[in-house]
Order: sequence, then C-alpha cells, then structure tokens
Amino acid sequence: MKNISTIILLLLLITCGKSQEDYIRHKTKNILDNPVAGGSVVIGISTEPDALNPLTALSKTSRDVIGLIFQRLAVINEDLTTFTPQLAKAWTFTRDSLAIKFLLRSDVKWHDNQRFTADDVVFTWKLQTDPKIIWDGIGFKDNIDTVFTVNDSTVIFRFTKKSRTMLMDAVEGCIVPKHILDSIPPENIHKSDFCQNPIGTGAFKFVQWKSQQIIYLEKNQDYYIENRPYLDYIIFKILPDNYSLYQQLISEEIDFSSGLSERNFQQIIMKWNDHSSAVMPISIPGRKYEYIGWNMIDPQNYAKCLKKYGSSYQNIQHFLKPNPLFGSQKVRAALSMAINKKEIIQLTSGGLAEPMHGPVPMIMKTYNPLANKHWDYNPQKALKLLSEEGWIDSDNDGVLDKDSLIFNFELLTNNGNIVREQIATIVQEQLKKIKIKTSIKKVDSGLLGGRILPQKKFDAVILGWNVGLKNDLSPLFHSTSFFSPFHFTGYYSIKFDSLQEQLNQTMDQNIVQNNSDEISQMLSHALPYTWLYYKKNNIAINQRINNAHFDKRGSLINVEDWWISENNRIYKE
Amino acid sequence: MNQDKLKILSEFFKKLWFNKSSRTGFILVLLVGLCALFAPFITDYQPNVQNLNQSLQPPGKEHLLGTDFFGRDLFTRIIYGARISLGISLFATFLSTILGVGIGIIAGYFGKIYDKIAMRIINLLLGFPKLPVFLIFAGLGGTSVKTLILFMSLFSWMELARISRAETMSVKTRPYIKSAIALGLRKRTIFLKYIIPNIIGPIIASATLLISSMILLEAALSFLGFGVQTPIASWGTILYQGKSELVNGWWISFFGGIVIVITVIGFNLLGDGLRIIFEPKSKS
Amino acid sequence: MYKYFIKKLLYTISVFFAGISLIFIIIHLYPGNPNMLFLNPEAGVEIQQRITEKFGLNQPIVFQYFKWLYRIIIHWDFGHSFSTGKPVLELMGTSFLPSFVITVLATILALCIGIPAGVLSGKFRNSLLDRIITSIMLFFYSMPGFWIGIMLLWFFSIKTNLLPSSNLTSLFHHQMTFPEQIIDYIKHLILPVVTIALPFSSIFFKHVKSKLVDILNSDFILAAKSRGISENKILCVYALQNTLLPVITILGTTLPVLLSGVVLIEVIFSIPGMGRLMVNATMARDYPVVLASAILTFSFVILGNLVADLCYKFADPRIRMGQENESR
Amino acid sequence: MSILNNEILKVENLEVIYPLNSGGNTHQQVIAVDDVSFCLKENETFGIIGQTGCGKTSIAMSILQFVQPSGGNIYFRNKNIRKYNSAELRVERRKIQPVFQDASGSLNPKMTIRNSLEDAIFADKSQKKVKIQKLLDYVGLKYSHLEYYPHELSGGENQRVCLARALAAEPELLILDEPVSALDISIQGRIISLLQKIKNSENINILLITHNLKILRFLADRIAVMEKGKFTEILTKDDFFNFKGGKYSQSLLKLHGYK
Repeated sequence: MKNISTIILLLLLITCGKSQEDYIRHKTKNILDNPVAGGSVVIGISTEPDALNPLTALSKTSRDVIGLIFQRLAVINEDLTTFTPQLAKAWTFTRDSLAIKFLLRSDVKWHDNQRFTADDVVFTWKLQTDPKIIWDGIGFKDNIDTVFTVNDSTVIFRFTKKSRTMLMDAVEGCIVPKHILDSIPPENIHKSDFCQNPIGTGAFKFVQWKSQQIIYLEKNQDYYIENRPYLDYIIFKILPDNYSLYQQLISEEIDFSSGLSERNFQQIIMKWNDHSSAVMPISIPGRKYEYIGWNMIDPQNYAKCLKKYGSSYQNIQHFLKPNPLFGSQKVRAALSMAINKKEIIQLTSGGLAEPMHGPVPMIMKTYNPLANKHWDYNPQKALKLLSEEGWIDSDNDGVLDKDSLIFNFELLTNNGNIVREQIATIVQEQLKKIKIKTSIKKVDSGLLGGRILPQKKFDAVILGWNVGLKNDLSPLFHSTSFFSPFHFTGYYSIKFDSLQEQLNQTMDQNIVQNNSDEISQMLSHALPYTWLYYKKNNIAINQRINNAHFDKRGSLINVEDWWISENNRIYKE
Repeated sequence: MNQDKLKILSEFFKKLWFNKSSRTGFILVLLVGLCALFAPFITDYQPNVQNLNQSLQPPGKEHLLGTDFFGRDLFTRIIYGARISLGISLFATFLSTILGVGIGIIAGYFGKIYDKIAMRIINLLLGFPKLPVFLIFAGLGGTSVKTLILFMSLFSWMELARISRAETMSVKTRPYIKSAIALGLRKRTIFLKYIIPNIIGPIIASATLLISSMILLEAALSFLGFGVQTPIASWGTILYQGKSELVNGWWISFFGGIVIVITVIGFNLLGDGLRIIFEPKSKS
Repeated sequence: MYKYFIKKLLYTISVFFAGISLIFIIIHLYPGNPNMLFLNPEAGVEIQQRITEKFGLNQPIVFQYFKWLYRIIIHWDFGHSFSTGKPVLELMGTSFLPSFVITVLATILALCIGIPAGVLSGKFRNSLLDRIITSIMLFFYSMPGFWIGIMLLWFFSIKTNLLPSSNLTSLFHHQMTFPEQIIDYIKHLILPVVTIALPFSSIFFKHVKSKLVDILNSDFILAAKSRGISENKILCVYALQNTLLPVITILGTTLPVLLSGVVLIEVIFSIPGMGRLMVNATMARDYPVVLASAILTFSFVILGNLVADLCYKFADPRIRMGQENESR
Repeated sequence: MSILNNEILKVENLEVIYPLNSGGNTHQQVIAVDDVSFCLKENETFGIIGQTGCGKTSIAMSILQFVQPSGGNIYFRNKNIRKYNSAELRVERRKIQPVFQDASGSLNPKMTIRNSLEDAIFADKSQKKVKIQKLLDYVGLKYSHLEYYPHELSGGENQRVCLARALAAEPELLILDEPVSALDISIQGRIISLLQKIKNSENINILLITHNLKILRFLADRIAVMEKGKFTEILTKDDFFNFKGGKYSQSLLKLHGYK
C-alpha cells in the first residue's frame, strides 16, 4: 500500500474559497517536495488508552496507538470491501472457497529483532479465540474452523461455511508475538507487562508510557518498507481538557488532534481562514452519530413480566404493554417533527454535521438517503398528530394531557458529555414549543448502561453510537438481543429480524442493498430512535505535516507516510 | 415585653451598622438577597428561554453581561441563579446548624463517652477533604439537589458542633444551669430555654460564616458537573458551563465567579461582624 | 505514655479498616457496572459479561472484598486499573509526586504571602496599607479557588499565551539544558501553585494578623515598650515568636482544604496528579484506583490526626493524655 | 428510729477527688473532701466554715449531685441519694435547693424574672400567678420587677429572686453557698435578715456554707470547721464564738476581729 500510496490529501472540505486555496497550496507543495526523513509529530488525545495490547484493548485511543505499533495481515481499503496487503504478501481462496491461503512476508522482524513467522499468525488466532482472553473481536472468528501453517511463510485459514465477510474475518485483529506471549498463561495476559510495553511489527516502536501524560513511540529502524517511516518520533500527549487541546494546537505544542470539541473546532476554522494560525481544520465523515432513543414499552410492566415469565422473548412478548407516552408511532413521529435537527447541528457543531434520518450510517456502502422517511421540522404538524392521538392541552396549563396523564418525561443523558447536555437542553426547549414538558437528568454511564437501559427504566435517552464497519443492526433492534443493554428501546418486528438475518448471511450484493433499504424504510418510519445527526470527524493538523491522509477509516491510517520538511521542524530531535 | 425585644433588636442593628465591615457585609447580602427575591422585576429576560441566534454574545447594551451558549441572558441567569444557590446554601446551612448544635450540646452537656465519641467523629470529619469524598460517593451515581444538600450538610456541621460544645461546656458550669437542674426541670427545657438562648450568638455568627463556605462548596461541586440539573441555573452550574466556553465566552466564567465572590464577601463580613457583636472578648 | 500510644494506634487501625471497608462496600453496591464504559454494540453482550468476569465483578461482594484485602495485605497488590490496565501502585506512585510538589510549593508560597501581609497589616493597624491588604485578603478568602484558576488560565494561557496551560513539563523537557529545564518547570508550576496559594494565604493572613494584634496589645509587650526596647525588635523577637507557632499548628488543620483544592486545580490545569487520577477514576468507575486513592486520602487524614494529636501533646504538656483537645 | 427520723441529711465518710490535668501515667489528683461525716437535724441550720478552696463547696455539690463523690454516702430523709435513678432524681432534687454566691449568674440572662420564677413552679397557670405574687411579697420584691431581665436588677434584688425561686420549689433543705459574700455590706444585712425570716418562719432546714463569720453568727445553730478537705471539729455556735474550739477555729475568729 505504501508504494502505491499516494500523495492524495483527502479533505472533505469546509467553507469558503479562501481555505480551498490554502488547501490546494498545501497539496502542491507536497507533490513538488521530496519526502525527507526526520522530525516528530505530537498528537493530542483526550483520554488515556486502556491498554496497548491488541488483545485486550477496548477504547478507540488504544486502537489508534496500537495501530502504529502492530500490524495485520491486510488492511481494509477506503471502500470498506477490498483489502491491501500488510503482513501478508498475497492471498488466494482455495478451490472449495472454504479456506484462504495467506503468503506472508519473510522480511518482517518484531521490534525485539525476532523474525516474524507463520507461527505467530496461528498463535494469535489461538489467543484471539481463547475465552480467557476476552478479545472483543472474537465475533469475527466465529466461522473459522482452524488455522494452520504450511511452512514458515504460509498460513491457511479454514472456514466452516462460506460468507460475504470471510476475508474480513480472517484478517481482523493485529498479530502478536508468539515468542513473548507464549510463556504467559492466557488468563494473565491482561495484567502482563506486555500491555504496558508492547512489541509489534509496525512502523513505530513503543518507548515509554507516562501515565496521564504522554506515550512515546519511535521510528522502527528495521521496518521492512524502505525509507519508512519518515518521522523519528510520534508522541501522544494526553490532554483531557478541551481548551488545553485547542490551546496547544494553536501554540503548536501539539500538531494533530481529532478529539476537538465542536466549539473549539470552529475557532480553528476561524483562525485558519484569517491566516492567523498554522493549524489546518479538516472535517470528514466520522464514525459517530447521536440520537434520542424512546422507550417503546412500559417500564413497570416490563419489570413485572420479566419477573413472572423470565428473560425469554418468546415468553414475554405477548404480555408487554406499550409505553403510555412513546408506545405510539404517531407520538414518536410528532416528537421527531418537533425536534429541529438543523438548529441543534448549527449550535452544537457549528453546522459541521449531517442531519440523520435513518439507521444506516452515512459512511456505509449500503447507505441510501432515499430509503429513509424524512420527518422534517414542523411543530404545527406535530401538534396536530398529537391531538389526533388524544394529546391536547385540556386544562390550558401549557402542557399536553390525555385522560389525566400529563405529557411529561425525563430525558436522560450520560454524565460528562457536554455536547449531549447541550443537545438535551435545546431539545427540552424545542419540545416546550409543542407543550411537552421534559426534565433533563445526567447519569453516570456505568449506571446508565449497567442498569437503567437494560432494565428499560427510562423514558427517553440521548446517546450516540460508534459505527463499526460491519453494518449489523442486530444488537440494536433484533429480537435476539432484546435483553442486551443495547436494545433498550423495545423495538420488535419479525420482518426486521428476517431481513437482517438474510442480509448477514447472503453474499449477493443486490440482496444486501435491497434489505438494507427496506430496513432503513421500516425503522425510519417506526422511529425507535429519533436520529439527530451524523458527526463529522473534526481533525486539526499543523500544516507543516505533509502527506497526511484521512478518511472514514480513521485519522491515523498512513502515519508512516507523514513527513516534515527540514525547515519546518520544531523540536531538536 | 415586645417593646423590650424591639429595643434589643434595634440595639443589635445599631451595633451591626456601627461596625463598618459588618455594615458593608449586611448591605451586600441584602443587595444579593433582594436581587434574588425580585428577579422578575429587575430583568426583562427569562432565565431559561433560549435564543439560539444570540449565542455567546459578549457583554453589551442589549445583554448587560452577555449571553451564554444557548443565547440566554447571563445577567438574568445570575440573578435567578442566586435563588437556587442561596436557597441550597441556606437550607444546607440550616440542616447542618441543627445537626451541629444538637450534637454539640449533647456532647458538651453530657460529656464523658458522648463527648468522646462526638469529638472523635468531629475530628475525623474535619480532617476529611470534602471534594474527594464527595467524588467517591456521588461521582458514582450522579446527584440530585437533594443529595447535594444532604452531602453539604453532613460534612459541614463540625465547626458548629465544636462551637456549641465549647459554649455549652462553659454555660453548663454557670450557676443558673445548676439552679435549673436542681429545680428538676426536664432536659428538653434546659436545652431549649437555658442553654440554646445563651449560646445562640456565636452560633448565629458561625452559621453566617458557614453560609459563605456552603456557597463555595456548592460552586465547587456543581463545577465538577454534579448538582442542579439543566436548564435551571445556579452559580456553580453557570461556572460549569462557562468552563467549556472559556475560549469563546470568558464572560460567563468571569461574571459567574464575581457574583459568588461578592456574596461570599458579604456573608463573611456579616459573620465577622456578628461574631464581634456576640463575643465581647474579641472587641479589642 | 507507651500504653497510650498503643491504644491510639489500635484505635487508628480499627477506624482505618472500618473506613476502607465502608468505601469498598459502597462502591461495589452502587448500581451500574464499570464495563459499560466500553458501551459498543459491535463488541456484543457476551464481551461485556466477560469483561465483568475479568474484573472479578461477578463474584459475591464479600468474596471480592476479602480477595482484595488479602492481596493488599499479603502481596501488597492493589490490583490493576480497569481503565488503563496499569498496576494501581505504579499509577499512584507516579501521580503522587506532582500533587506533593504542588502542595508543598503552594504552602510555601502561601506562607510567604500570608505571613508578611499579616505582619504588615497587624503592625500598621487601621492604616491605609492595612485596609488595602485586608481587602485583598478578604477577596482571596471569599473566592472559589478554582475560579481564580480558570481566570488565570484564561488570561495567561488563552488570551496572552504567556504560560502553558497544562502538565508539569514540556514535551522535550529532557533535551533541555539545566537552566532551561528549571525555567520550564517554573513556567508550568506558576499558575497552579499561585491558584492554590492565593486562597490559602488568606487563611494564614487571618491567623497571623489577629494573633499579632492580640500580642501587640498584651501586657508583656507594653512592658517591653516601656522598657524602651525598639519597635522592630519587639515585633521580631517578642511578637513574631509568639505568632508563628500557632501558624504552624494550623497548617495541619488546613490540610483537608488544601487537598480539596488540589483536586480541582489538577483537573483545570491537566496536571497528572492524584486529584486528576481520582476524578478520572471515579468518572470511569475504575474501582481499584478509586479504592486505592481513597485509602491514600484516608491514611493522610488519619495520619494527620495522629500527628496533630501527638504534636499537640508534646507542645503542651498541660493537656492530659487521652483527652481530646478542646480548642484547636 | 426516732433519732434517725430526726435527721434530715446525713453525710457519711464523704470523699471527693478531682483528677488533675497532666500528662503521662502518673494520675495526679486533688483530694477536695476527705472523710467528712456530719448530720443535719430537723429545724437546724448547719454551718460549714473554712477558707476558700478548703472543699466546702464540694460538699454542697455532692449533696446537690453535681459532683460524683468518690466515696461515702449521703442520706437525705434516710434515703441514699446516690442510689436514685434518673427519674427519681429529678423529683427528689426539688427538695434540696441551692442558692449561690453569684446571684445574677444564677439567673438565666435570657429570661425575665417572671419566666425564671414560673419555671420553678410546677403548677398550672392561675396557681402560678398567685404563688409568684406570694413569693414576691415574701422576699420583698415589687410586682414590676417581674418583667426585668437579671442584668437590669441589682445584686441584692437578684439574690432575692434566687431565694424566691428556691422557695418556689418548696424545698426541705436549702443549701446556701456564700449567699451574701458578693453583695455590698449595706445589702448583706438585708439579705441576712431575709434569711433569718426564712429560717424562722418556714419549715426549712439550711446548710450554710461560708467563710463569713457574721452570717454564721446570725443563722447557724451548729458549726463545722473545715480545713484542707477535713472537718477539724463540729461544735455549737455558742461554743464556737466563745473560743471553745480548737486552734484553727480560734485563729479564724481572731482573724475576723473577734475577741
């Protein structure tokens, strides 16, 4: 990939013409200059990684860091379907299409100078599927029957059944060194020194992790691609406060960050347009969206049913009562029409987000904007819909009511997320206009996800999901996950279940697209969620860094190609 | 008899007024209190109504102290926030005064094991840094105003308990208490009619000082994101919101803090003044 | 004496155990689950449950408690952080130093501001100088410490960019020459130290001033004056000696105020210290870290109490052993 | 039995020890009252005389149960008062009333004279009024005094109030602890005559503790001489004032100008 890799700077760009020009200049400069080695980049991150071991790491920050130290057999391309070789040179499907044969590179060395061999790949698979390890990607390996070596540089993955995602399943997960982890019992790996001092094959070597401060990575001198990486050091600086992040970007103490708050990103844009800072704002589709989830079934009744009939969906589905407020689709539609997504986006993200109308995320290949039913902002129509449902303000107290029931509910969101608090406050005000009373409650996420959501003890909640690359909506809406913390709305549809199942199993791209569209249509009509917006990934990067490439896969995908011209180096490395 | 009380009261105010610092304190507290009370008459804006295209306006003619993220008038929110902040602080002070005086009197009057236990608890709690403790207990589950007040009062009664204990111990040795005991009066009567009226002065003074530390505590806790829920404003939540807008709207943090400082200064001066009035010893 | 000490120690230990047990139980009984912080539908429910198992949270609380206690007592092992996977002891070790340094420096600065201000104010009582100093100190006393921190941060870091806004050192600190390193440290420490010291100094100021005024009006000073000893000598030799001793003792009682202040200031200035560790751990439900920091705080409190008690005893032999000091 | 009935108060081997505040294991203590025994008979005024700090007040405090004696027994009407439970104590207490030296300090400064007196009377409102009126007349106070606070009255007036309050409880034993020492000489006489009036008219026994020989001469029937926590002798008033006591009594008399 590196050799092919080009000099494309994908910048889904922001505003006026001025910045366009700047962006073009940056690009040309990059083509004219020859990349030179040297220099360091400081990356600002807002949370500390949870571990630097690819088998146990869970947070996004960890994956970003790990992605520089460790490598996979192959990495996914921007189209999210094809792959580029990494540790594997090439691969072929066997004749029966039930196995993939990987030809590995033979010039790869671990950071401690041991040779990378096929044994490492087999060993990694064994650990990944070991229940004691608790690797969070274990689901990818479900269909893999066995993995074995043919010789030092050939590995075969044998599958139990054919599927659309065989290659993706095989290459998922970073390869870990056998010679180090072999001696550690699997149940102790999450505590082992390896989590703090990882050894990989990647372009950067781990040097040091100072808790709450920094993580140092240095150039892997023995990297198998010649002249790569260009940079001598990558330093992750942990800055939990958004203003520090912003401040240090402006003062050029850090060069890069993708964790800026929307408000501070606005400032970056303003300064860039004024030519008063060297920090370039880049806004590309991200991997997150925000939504309001409605509780569609009555919480008290649910608790009773659960107690009486146990947690099996077949047993309890006939006894569940709809939520007195949100059980009706018309009410949910009315609420969706009363919420002005554009206003929310404008205020919380300065317009840098896409209003979202259906369940399929924008970055997915299957995303089809026409499949979604749009509930455009229209408070009058919302009021009318509500009155059709019997919700009228009969006692003129400014709050809708129906049979002595008052339209008053609690809007939950998790503690510590300022943007969601802001969304909640705006939504509260917007719903007030259609005479609906809300109170906002911030709850600790452990409590929210650990108790309130799984027990369905709530009215409505503002949350966001990170989008995976697999596009599987089963955890959120499929009846088999009805008792999981993710499926808290209580949405149930036999049709959805079968569509999603079919979608997951088929290899036919047309069926995939068809079912996906149908699902979009169904869910955007049924509205278990009111999708608010699809977030942009707000990246700020100092313009002295050349050849950085960002897309929907992430912001640190080609760090080994980044380079800094000599006169632009700040630190005396 | 009413006239007598009136006389005592006017005497008291004369003393309060005579002392320059307690006069200043009294005026400041009165000013903030009146603002909170007559908030709707002072400002034309509503505290919680958003005006999204007026987001983050700097202080100016239209908005005296600027607007916040949601385009709400900051001045209005500060005035209305005074109701919440003062309300919480006063109520928490009230609770901890009752708790502290109760424990202090029992410890001071009965002595022995009661005193020992009370003093152990007091010393232990006095040594506790409130914020980390609050973090451990409240950080886990989020908080409501109720738990906030409860926490604030549970961790603030010690100073009052110590004062009322010391005062009770000195009052206890006075002959009139002995006479009252010898008369076979009930404990309740002795506490309510003989002890409390005679130790109330220092208690009022330190309760006034406690209000100011309660205001600061409320601000600190709200600043960490606990406490009053949006959209209701308290001074602490104004600071909390101001923190994330520091780059774009310094005035939120600035004025949110200034009003706390003014009020706390007011209560501190008033409390010091009362202390001087009630404690003739420190008059020198 | 010996017996008293043993008694006190036993009492301390029992309180300590009661305290940490209480914290352990409260934390673990609290509804919700720490693994939910990695709320990610892609990972699946099964993973969530297995993470719970990994953290040992599926076992009965009593079992968890004794296991935890056993590990600490026998192996001196406080477990591994849920959120960073690092050994808790190591985390505590690295984050203790910054907090300690800042606290000590802030205390010194507070003394350097508070005592001279108190002396000046007390000596020139009711003068213009006294009024100015008193007003400033009242302002310091009445402001929320974190607020002045934010305002300083806004002015010196965001507005004027004179001082760094976070951390204790620059990134390439280790490549600097020695004088540069010192300057780097100072630059990073100025804001947090000043922020903590200002409100703190006002406490010292209050005590010093009132004590000094008392002493200057006392009989033995008047007697000294009448003997014709110079004012400055009276101030330095007689008055200050008697003023400063109580100031040292109030250092102990202000420890909790200081610790509370450090928490907020570390959060504001992103200092990798105990306070920030604690705040992050609580927010992330990182039980091992929360417990360990609670134990540390608790130990400080109890140790402070013990030391204060003993100091008090040695300082004032009139206090009978075993009796609580009444007018601290 | 008859002799026993005649005794209002009987103190046996009373011992009061105060701990001293000091460090270390050495339990230093002060023996305030050391093995004191006496009895107070019906219709008798018993005086205890001694220098300040000799332990007189400790005896009074033990009888009033403000101090726990470390040894000995106190019988009031043949009942050991140390064995009362708390409910009994509250009732029985009213039968022994103290009057202290510091008259204004003996009255709650935050209460009017009326309230102070009302608190002392356990009766309903109308009866209270009558009784207060009677008491005021008896101790020689005006009705208008009732609305005053203690600090607005003179020492003598306050002492009258204290006596009125003590009498309001209808006590059988009155313990007077230096009742006139804090008063001006001119007022002392009037209070003493009031006390004489009480002694003669009411069926009240008095334990008088003082270092003032004048009041002793007017009131006491028998006198105990106390020195350093011990009774050196107990003798009648006449014997005492006729120099029939021991060395210490005689020196006391001489000190105060008696010949």
